[in-house]
Amino acid sequence: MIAYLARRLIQAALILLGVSLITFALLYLLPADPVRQIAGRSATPQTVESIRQQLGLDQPFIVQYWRYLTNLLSGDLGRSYIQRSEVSELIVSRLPASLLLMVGAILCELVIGLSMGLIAAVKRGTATDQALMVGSFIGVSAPQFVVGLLLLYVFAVKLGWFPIGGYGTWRHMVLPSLTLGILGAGWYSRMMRSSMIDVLRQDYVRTARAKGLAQRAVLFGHALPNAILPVVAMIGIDIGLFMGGIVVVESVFGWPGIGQLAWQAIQRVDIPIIMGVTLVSACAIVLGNLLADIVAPFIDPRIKLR
Amino acid sequence: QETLDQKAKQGGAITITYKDDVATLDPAIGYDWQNWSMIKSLFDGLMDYEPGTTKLRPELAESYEISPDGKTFTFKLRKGVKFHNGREMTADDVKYSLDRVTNPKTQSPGAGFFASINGYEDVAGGKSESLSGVSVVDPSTVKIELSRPDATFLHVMAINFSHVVPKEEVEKYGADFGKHPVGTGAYKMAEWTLGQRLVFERNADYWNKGLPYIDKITFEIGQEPIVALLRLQNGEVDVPGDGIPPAKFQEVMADPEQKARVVEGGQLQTGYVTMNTTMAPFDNVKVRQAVNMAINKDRIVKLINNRAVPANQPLPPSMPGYDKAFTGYAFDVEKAKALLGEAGHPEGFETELFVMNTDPNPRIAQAIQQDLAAIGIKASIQSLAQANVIAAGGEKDGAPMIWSGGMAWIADFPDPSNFYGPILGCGGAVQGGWNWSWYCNKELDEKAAAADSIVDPAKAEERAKLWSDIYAKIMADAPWAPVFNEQRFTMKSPRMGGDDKLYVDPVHIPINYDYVYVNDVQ
Amino acid sequence: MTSPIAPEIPAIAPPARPRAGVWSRLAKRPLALTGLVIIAVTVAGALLAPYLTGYDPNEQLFDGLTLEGAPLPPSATFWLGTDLLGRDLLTRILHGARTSLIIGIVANGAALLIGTLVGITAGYFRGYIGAALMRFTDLMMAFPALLLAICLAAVFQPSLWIVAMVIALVNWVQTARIIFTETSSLAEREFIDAERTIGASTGRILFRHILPHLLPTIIVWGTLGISTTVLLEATLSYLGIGVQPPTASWGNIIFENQTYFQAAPWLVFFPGAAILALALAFNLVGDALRDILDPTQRGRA
Amino acid sequence: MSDKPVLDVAGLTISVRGEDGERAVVSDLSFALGRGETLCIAGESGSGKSMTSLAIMALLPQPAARISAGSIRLGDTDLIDLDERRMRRIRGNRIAMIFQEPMTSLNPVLSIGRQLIEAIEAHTGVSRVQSRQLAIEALTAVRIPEAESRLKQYPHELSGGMRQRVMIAMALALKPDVLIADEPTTALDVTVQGEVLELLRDLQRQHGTSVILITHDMGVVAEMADRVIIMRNGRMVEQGKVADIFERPAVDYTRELLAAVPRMGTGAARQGSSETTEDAKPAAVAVAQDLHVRFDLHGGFFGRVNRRVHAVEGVSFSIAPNETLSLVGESGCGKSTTAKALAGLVPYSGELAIGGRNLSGLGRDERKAVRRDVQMIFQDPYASLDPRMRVGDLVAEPLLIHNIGTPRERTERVAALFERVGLSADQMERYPHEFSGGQRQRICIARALALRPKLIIADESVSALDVSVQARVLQLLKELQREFGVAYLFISHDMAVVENISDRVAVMYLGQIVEMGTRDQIFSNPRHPYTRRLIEAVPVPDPVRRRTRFARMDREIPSPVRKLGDAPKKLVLADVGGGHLVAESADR
Ligand SMILES: Nc1ncnc2c1ncn2[C@@H]1O[C@H](COP(=O)(O)OP(=O)(O)OP(=O)(O)O)[C@@H](O)[C@H]1O
Ligand SMILES: Nc1ncnc2c1ncn2[C@@H]1O[C@H](COP(=O)(O)OP(=O)(O)OP(=O)(O)O)[C@@H](O)[C@H]1O
Ligand SMILES: [Mg+2]
Ligand SMILES: [Mg+2]
Repeated sequence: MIAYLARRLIQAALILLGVSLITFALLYLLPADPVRQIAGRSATPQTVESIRQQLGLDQPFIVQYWRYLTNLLSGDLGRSYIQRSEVSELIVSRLPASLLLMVGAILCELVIGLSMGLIAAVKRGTATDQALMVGSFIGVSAPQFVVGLLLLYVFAVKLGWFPIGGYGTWRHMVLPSLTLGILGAGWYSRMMRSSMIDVLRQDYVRTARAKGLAQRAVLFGHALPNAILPVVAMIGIDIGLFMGGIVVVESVFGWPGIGQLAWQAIQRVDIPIIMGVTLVSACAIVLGNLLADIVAPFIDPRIKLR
Repeated sequence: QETLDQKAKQGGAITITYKDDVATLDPAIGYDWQNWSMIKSLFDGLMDYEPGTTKLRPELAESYEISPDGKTFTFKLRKGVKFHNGREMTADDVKYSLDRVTNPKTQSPGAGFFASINGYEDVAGGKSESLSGVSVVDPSTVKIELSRPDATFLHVMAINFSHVVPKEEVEKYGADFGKHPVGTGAYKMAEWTLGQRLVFERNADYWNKGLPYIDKITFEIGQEPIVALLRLQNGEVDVPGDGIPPAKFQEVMADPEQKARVVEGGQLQTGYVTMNTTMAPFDNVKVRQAVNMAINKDRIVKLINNRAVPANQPLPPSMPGYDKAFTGYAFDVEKAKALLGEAGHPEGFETELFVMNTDPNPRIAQAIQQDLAAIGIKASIQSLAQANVIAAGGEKDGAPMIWSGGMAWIADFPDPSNFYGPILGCGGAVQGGWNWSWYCNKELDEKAAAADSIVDPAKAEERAKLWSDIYAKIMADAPWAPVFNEQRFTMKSPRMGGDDKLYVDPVHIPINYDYVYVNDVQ
Repeated sequence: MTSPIAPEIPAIAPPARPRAGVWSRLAKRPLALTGLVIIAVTVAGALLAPYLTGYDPNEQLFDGLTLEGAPLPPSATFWLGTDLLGRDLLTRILHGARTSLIIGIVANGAALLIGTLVGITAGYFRGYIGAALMRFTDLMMAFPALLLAICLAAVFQPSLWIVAMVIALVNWVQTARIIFTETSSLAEREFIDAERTIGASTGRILFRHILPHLLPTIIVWGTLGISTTVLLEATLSYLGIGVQPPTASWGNIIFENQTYFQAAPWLVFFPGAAILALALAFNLVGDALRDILDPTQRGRA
Repeated sequence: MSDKPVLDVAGLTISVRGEDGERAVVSDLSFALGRGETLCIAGESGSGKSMTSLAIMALLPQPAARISAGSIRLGDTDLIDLDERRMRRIRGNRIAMIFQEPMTSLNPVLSIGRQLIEAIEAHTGVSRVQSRQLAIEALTAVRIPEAESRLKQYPHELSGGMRQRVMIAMALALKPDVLIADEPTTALDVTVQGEVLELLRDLQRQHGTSVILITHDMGVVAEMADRVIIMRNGRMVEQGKVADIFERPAVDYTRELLAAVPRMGTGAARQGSSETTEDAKPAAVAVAQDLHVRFDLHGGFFGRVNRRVHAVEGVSFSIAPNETLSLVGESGCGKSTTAKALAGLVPYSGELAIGGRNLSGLGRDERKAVRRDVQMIFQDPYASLDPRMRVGDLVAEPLLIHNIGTPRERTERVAALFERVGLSADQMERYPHEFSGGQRQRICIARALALRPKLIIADESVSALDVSVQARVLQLLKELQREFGVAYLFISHDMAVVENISDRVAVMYLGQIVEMGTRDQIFSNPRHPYTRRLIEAVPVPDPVRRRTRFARMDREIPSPVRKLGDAPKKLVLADVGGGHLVAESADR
């Protein structure tokens, strides 16, 4: 186990190194000149050059990258070109919110998606099944901005059950998590349905019923743990997909997460922030996948870590 | 001293929302419309404008004198002005602040504004740490010597970059001063939770007694404008900082109760299309003129729900030097076609129109595209993120046409010269510069310099006339096609009080925090 | 060795029972038929768009807006209403179908293809090839798609095909991972061993025996991918890579107008419904196809 | 025995819905089961035995199958009318069932403790601690050693025999009135089978449980049954006391069935060719010399190899053309692994040669050519056929791969092969799941024959078949050998079958051969104690010679998993005359 972890962590580090190199190179090739943006409209060429030197942007690519890496090891992600704050500070201040949202969204996805998939599988071929599957497609196809605003309008403005955006209590979390969750639930319900249909055909499900277990115990105690395995692998993948959705949802709900930071940075080509957010999200993705792999043997004892 | 609003009440707290993060609050660095007026409330400069107007008045300076040659400015400082840390502000602070903003290490985007001060070249070139032209006469007197007469210099002393900062705090926080701003302003920073909220607190020691009225201003960050409006309607927000979202504009204006709370005003802004004068076929003035005639400005204004007025010259109407009599190029498709024919393009040509990707800019670009198509110009649209458009504009053959919306040009200060230098003068027509039409007319550069050397306030009329002429000449060469001047619409909650002009203050966006108040205290 | 065809066993004429075609079996299922009809209508709409309505998709009609500049709701003149520039929405949706079909089918299909190839290879070859492919997949997964898109946009002249390529490049990763997991368990099945003992080549095992078993997964991912890629295309064209205004696509009609969904709901609803219908149609056909191609599911309707 | 039957089935008809409408798979079946009685249901594959038991449990596959007529009464309750909730209380509690496949009937992701305890909790009001205690008792009752610590184990950590015992423990924990056991021992080797049967008997004695035992093994029937029902095509063809059925079968089908039962000592009829090979010694088809197969197990701190499965340890044998060598031995002793090494499916060390060509170091094309000469029929016919291919295509595939004939010729040849193995050519269009177990096995055989190989490896290929089909398949194999001179490596745990078909027999134990010789040498003169035990454990299909107790293993099967560097001691085989090799073992 420890050896496995050590090996996977080394691999993860290599992957992160690869991501950082590629990202850095791509950003290096990008036509927008950060120095010009910093220097402003009225700067003289002299000022521009002096700023370029201060930031080390006159150095060759390898030197710049090497400097970035060495700084990175001491936890220094550089300073935002636009906001002028430490990138690490910006990320640290926003990361908890995003992680929280991610947890909330994953919970929503799992609860909604899995139960939809489960019901559809059990009622396979019926109208309920078809309705649920159409539902899952609506979830996947509906633009998140619209879903978010609709939820906000109905549940926060009209009904007043939840606050209109913001961050702080669990009540703030419900609607954004739900908005993200509806999309993911579409995917999970389809996966769950097909894996559940497969499991329900298995002999051990029949055995469980032969013991006289209640339907609930059969479904949740016996079928679910078997059907859930592909779903766990999916959670690892999910984290990557989140970065897309989180931008919209965070801005609709005023959620102070990393998605908004990333989006603003992309719009303004704020390279240090883009680099930082990329690395952090790559970390999350790599760790998410690692976690999925580590959890798998606990769900299915036949799986060995190798 | 200030004449206070009799109806104003002291106290209360308001909430303002923004979508984007607030960048640094360091006055030497902050340079977007969002932190611009926040910095103005935290810091003060030697000069300022009367609230809601573009009229200059002294602020930290009690009075000033301009030498007859217009090259020496002597400011007498107000006494008893204290920084938020309790220390009294002196002339040394003023010099320090100017030295700092021009020092390349500060990486200020505003350093170029101070280019007329003696010794600027040395500081900018790293040869000196101190501007030789700025001298402390006594603790309350500062003398500034210029290398050339500069009529805009008093405006420069009013822009944020010249605001006064305390040396000890700057050194204490270093590069993080922008996160821990300490100034002499009406408000001081109470809390800054990154990505979530900023809280300003009334500066009880403010030198301008009786101001500000409001005790606490909370800026909530990261809020979609539509949601901000919903919250305003719900009574949770007092002013949506990003304004009324286009999607909701008509709904709001259709409701008399809400409409009553919307304040409309002019803005020092012009939306225009640049044409790259170094790129064929836009190197032909007839083509540029044809484009000017082809654009149906009325329709574009209608597209954005009449939130603007059609423009025919670079300067906005509220700017000194705006020529009311100037008619520009009237919308005339036939004439435009004829001009194209004369220029050797009877069948038109293909080109590209760059535009920033946020609503309504791509829509406006499409309207322009259709208008151009009517005279045979097939412009394909490149709708990109702001930074990419700016980058394309800064390359000599990067962008044949750019629609300026969303990126530029809100004036830094209300002076006609501000619309010339970097965006129409030769100095801006360099790689990475902001003169996207690459228009460089040496003769006009000289005229502009001449106009700016008319320092005498009494000759302001004359100077404005000179500028009008310059812009008329520019329009003859037509590097731009001015399209409209945006109007500002600020919405406020019912409890907000104060003169309407405070809500459309030309230099404070969205509102002038120092003078507004709330009605519902005691 | 004796002659290739063993003479000891007398040749027997095999029964001449024709296999029921997939198409005719699809046509027997009402749901699948509905799906096929929707797809056919969409394709026809896309191809015949110029002849179906009297409008030009990019023409900003003078009477397409109110005096205040508001778009018009559906009416007899504009069946699905007009957009914010006063263009006929129906015409734009019909023309937009071209873009969206290319993205939803070609780009999504390419992503599916790459993902399947990578996943199946990595899952079957456990050694260095498999490990290297999976690590590469992990790398791609950890790499932000949007950034890649922006950089590609900077390098290439943005066009529909670039978007399609970018979408394929970023979307194959998830498929690859799922297919990898399934393939590695399939590779352990006994019938694969049985194929090896008869000397089946690796290619044959992968594509004739393992691939058909992955079909349900591929169908799930492929059909769900349609809506996500069509919407992703809108995000990309927003960032300047891909179709640029005024070219319509279902995704960017929604994207441009989503803030107006209360003021002008038709601008979001109709293109949204189009995406949904297309995705659902493919799903219906896919589901039916899966049942038809899976012999153990015979007899279910 | 009380007069009133515990379970009374009357006029039971079960129909399934298929593409071509509804058809009855069980028609008008009636029987009664007395208290403490053992009723055996025997009959050919697909005759509706499993369907009947599932109907009693109300677990018929949904929505395809349903009961269309008849009644099932448990005491006074008619089970057919019960709703799902009331039925649930009966399942497991009053009627319990052991399913046909022990390998797949336990939930792989739940510990066996959890699976046992939950069954107890579902029906008794006792606390968790008590249920746990009951579960331990149940495990002890089925003689699983160290029951308490086993609760934490997962199914895959147990051997097949143990898993079946867990299933039985689960069924018996609640002391049901009726126990239905559907082929409980088919998948087990003889020694374990003996133990399981013994256990059923024990428990029946203690609790007076009535048992319905479904089996195709007439030996088991003779050993266990009080009464027997013979089924065919969904109908009961005969019913009676076990002695009557065996001695005076009334219908032809029963007689056929009994005649088909392979009996020990009847193999003598088969002679001839094998004897001549002794002196003629033509070039061997396959030779194994000191074959080793080891699987590395990773573990410990750094994921290094720290243990090895010594699956095959120095096995040597050779198979002559036209000869059948049988490999016997208990589960896990390395039979399949030896076969797989020969088929090129696992890496090995040592020497393997097919048709004089050494298997190691072959190029791509040569390897393909060798593949032509060796074909394998797998243990599980269903698992070894790609379920998504038509069987016709599956059988044609080897021809296609080796580029033999035109498509038309191939189809013709496949059709011919189908005829040859007793299937009809129009079944070529069907899919594997549309066949019964026996038919599937014949498809596998047809596939193996398509290339006319020199050697066919048959791994437990007849174990899952009912006796009549089994007999037909064995007959087919023999005919093919006579016609084409194929050699067989025949792997089986059924000693009667082995005796029937082999020329020579090798007995494996823990990866090594402990005894090898001609069939007569092994069966009439078994020298090694392990061989003797294997032979003794075979149930005799004659109720008169029923044994009261089986010899029970005194200890668990030793594990082939060993620490690195701790290779097992190599056994030395000594010739005791006429090529009869026996390991010199001190410990047995
Ligand atoms: N799910 C199903 N759908 C349709 N037909 C089925 C299904 N399950 C079984 N059958 C059919 O029902 C008949 C009886 O099957 P059953 O399983 O009872 O046979 P069996 O006597 O137990 O045979 P075996 O000895 O092979 O287990 C067979 O013809 C089989 O093809
Ligand atoms: N891939 C593998 N990895 C590790 N161990 C294995 C592997 N395959 C087989 N073994 C082990 O090798 C030993 C021999 O297995 P094998 O399948 O040859 O037994 P068998 O004699 O065929 O038994 P059965 O009668 O149950 O089929 C067993 O202990 C088994 O657990
Ligand atoms: Mg059965
Ligand atoms: Mg085996």
